[in-house]
Amino acid sequence: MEAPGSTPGQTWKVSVQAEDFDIADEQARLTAGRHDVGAVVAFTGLVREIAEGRSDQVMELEHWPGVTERELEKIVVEAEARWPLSGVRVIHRHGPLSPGERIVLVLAASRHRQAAFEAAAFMMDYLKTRAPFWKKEAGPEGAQWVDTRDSDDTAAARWER
Amino acid sequence: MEAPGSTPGQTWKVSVQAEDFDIADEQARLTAGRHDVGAVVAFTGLVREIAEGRSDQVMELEHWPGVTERELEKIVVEAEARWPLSGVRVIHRHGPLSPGERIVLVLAASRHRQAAFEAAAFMMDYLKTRAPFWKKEAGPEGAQWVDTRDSDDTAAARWER
Amino acid sequence: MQVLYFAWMRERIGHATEQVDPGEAATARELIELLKPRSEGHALAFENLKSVRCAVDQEMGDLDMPIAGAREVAFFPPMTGG
Amino acid sequence: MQVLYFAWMRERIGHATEQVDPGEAATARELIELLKPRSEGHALAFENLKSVRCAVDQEMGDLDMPIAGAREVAFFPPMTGG
Repeated sequence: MEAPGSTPGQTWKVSVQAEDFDIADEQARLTAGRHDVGAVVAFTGLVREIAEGRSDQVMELEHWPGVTERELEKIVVEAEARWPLSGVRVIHRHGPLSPGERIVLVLAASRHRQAAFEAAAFMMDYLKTRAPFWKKEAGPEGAQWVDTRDSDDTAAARWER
Repeated sequence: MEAPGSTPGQTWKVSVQAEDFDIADEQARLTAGRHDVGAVVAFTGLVREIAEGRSDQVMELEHWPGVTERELEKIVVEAEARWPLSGVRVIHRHGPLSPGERIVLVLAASRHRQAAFEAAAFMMDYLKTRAPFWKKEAGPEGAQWVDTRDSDDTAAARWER
Repeated sequence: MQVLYFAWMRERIGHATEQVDPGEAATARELIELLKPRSEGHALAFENLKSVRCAVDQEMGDLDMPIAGAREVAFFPPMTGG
Repeated sequence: MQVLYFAWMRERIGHATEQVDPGEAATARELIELLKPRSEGHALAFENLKSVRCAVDQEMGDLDMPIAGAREVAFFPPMTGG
């Protein structure tokens, strides 16, 4: 199967980057000059500290350069096929991140709110189980790889058809 | 029944204002200094033009001062009772608004994404049918009040229990 | 008793508030029967009760809500915020 | 054939890539049987196959995916992004 996300012109919808992002800027870019967008849903994922007061922990995000972007683009293309979207944006950060920092942004814009809500939830659910990222939490006592949550598989499975 | 939202200290969660808002500022305020928030869902509602190219239309939003705020606070309290939320924010604008302008912001922050997604969708669905706002669209040929959408009642009904 | 109107109900009736003696009216629906004959605008505003919502002392309810002792009853079309 | 490892599989095995002759191995699962005896790290990495995902020529699949003619097979734990 050819990656549908690799269509020229698609790439700007997906970014994998070390830098932080500004949700207001991203949202403004998605709706700029448009008067047919009624709803934008923005999901932001943040690094949580593992236990209370353990903000000395650092999260290290490993990914598979090139493949990660393509998998994210596939998710975007799938969302656009399922819902009438006027705009989509996915940004995922990599590298070391501290508690409270932003990890991921998923934006879905549509005429009506239900499509925007569903598409954003769908992209997050798929991203969790399909985009090649692996989290490692490092603190003073050592580092460990984060386990998958079964609930993530369940969440992704509800979109299967 | 006493309005549960009128608890002192609650009021800052809800604003009804003529001014625009900044989604990044609002989100930053909600998560400032916290390391237990893993997910923030931000819903932004925008004014759509009625028909393509009809951006000369202006939307006028009438509301019931005092009661609107209290109804929005009730919705916030209800959301907080249903989901484990670390923060909630609702801003609804009134007055004249042009196509492309922001009307409403609903923010829900939680440890995990499902609670944030559900709470934000719930608040929007309830707000649509329970907060005393009325939209009037005015263009060169005159003004007319916006009709309710049946789908809004259906959307609100799915949360009844 | 103070009666409030919003949106197109206010426009049809021509004013936002009026002072009304509810007489024997026990519910919002019975109050409407008293209000309708007041003017053509009132009759038009209350033409289709499926499109009329109400609040008694700022508490949302349906048209069969009791109004006994209420200081304020508000009538308005279905809400269209968001 | 190039074999890639990520996250704790890479750490257990001690390197991110290695050159492997797949021999008769027709699927990723059969390839794993060839890889396991290479070192203690390999054996440990492939200890529990429920926790092993794979991609053949950068296409995600399950362990029974055919690897005939593939230039690259990647092994990694379940993803934990987002």
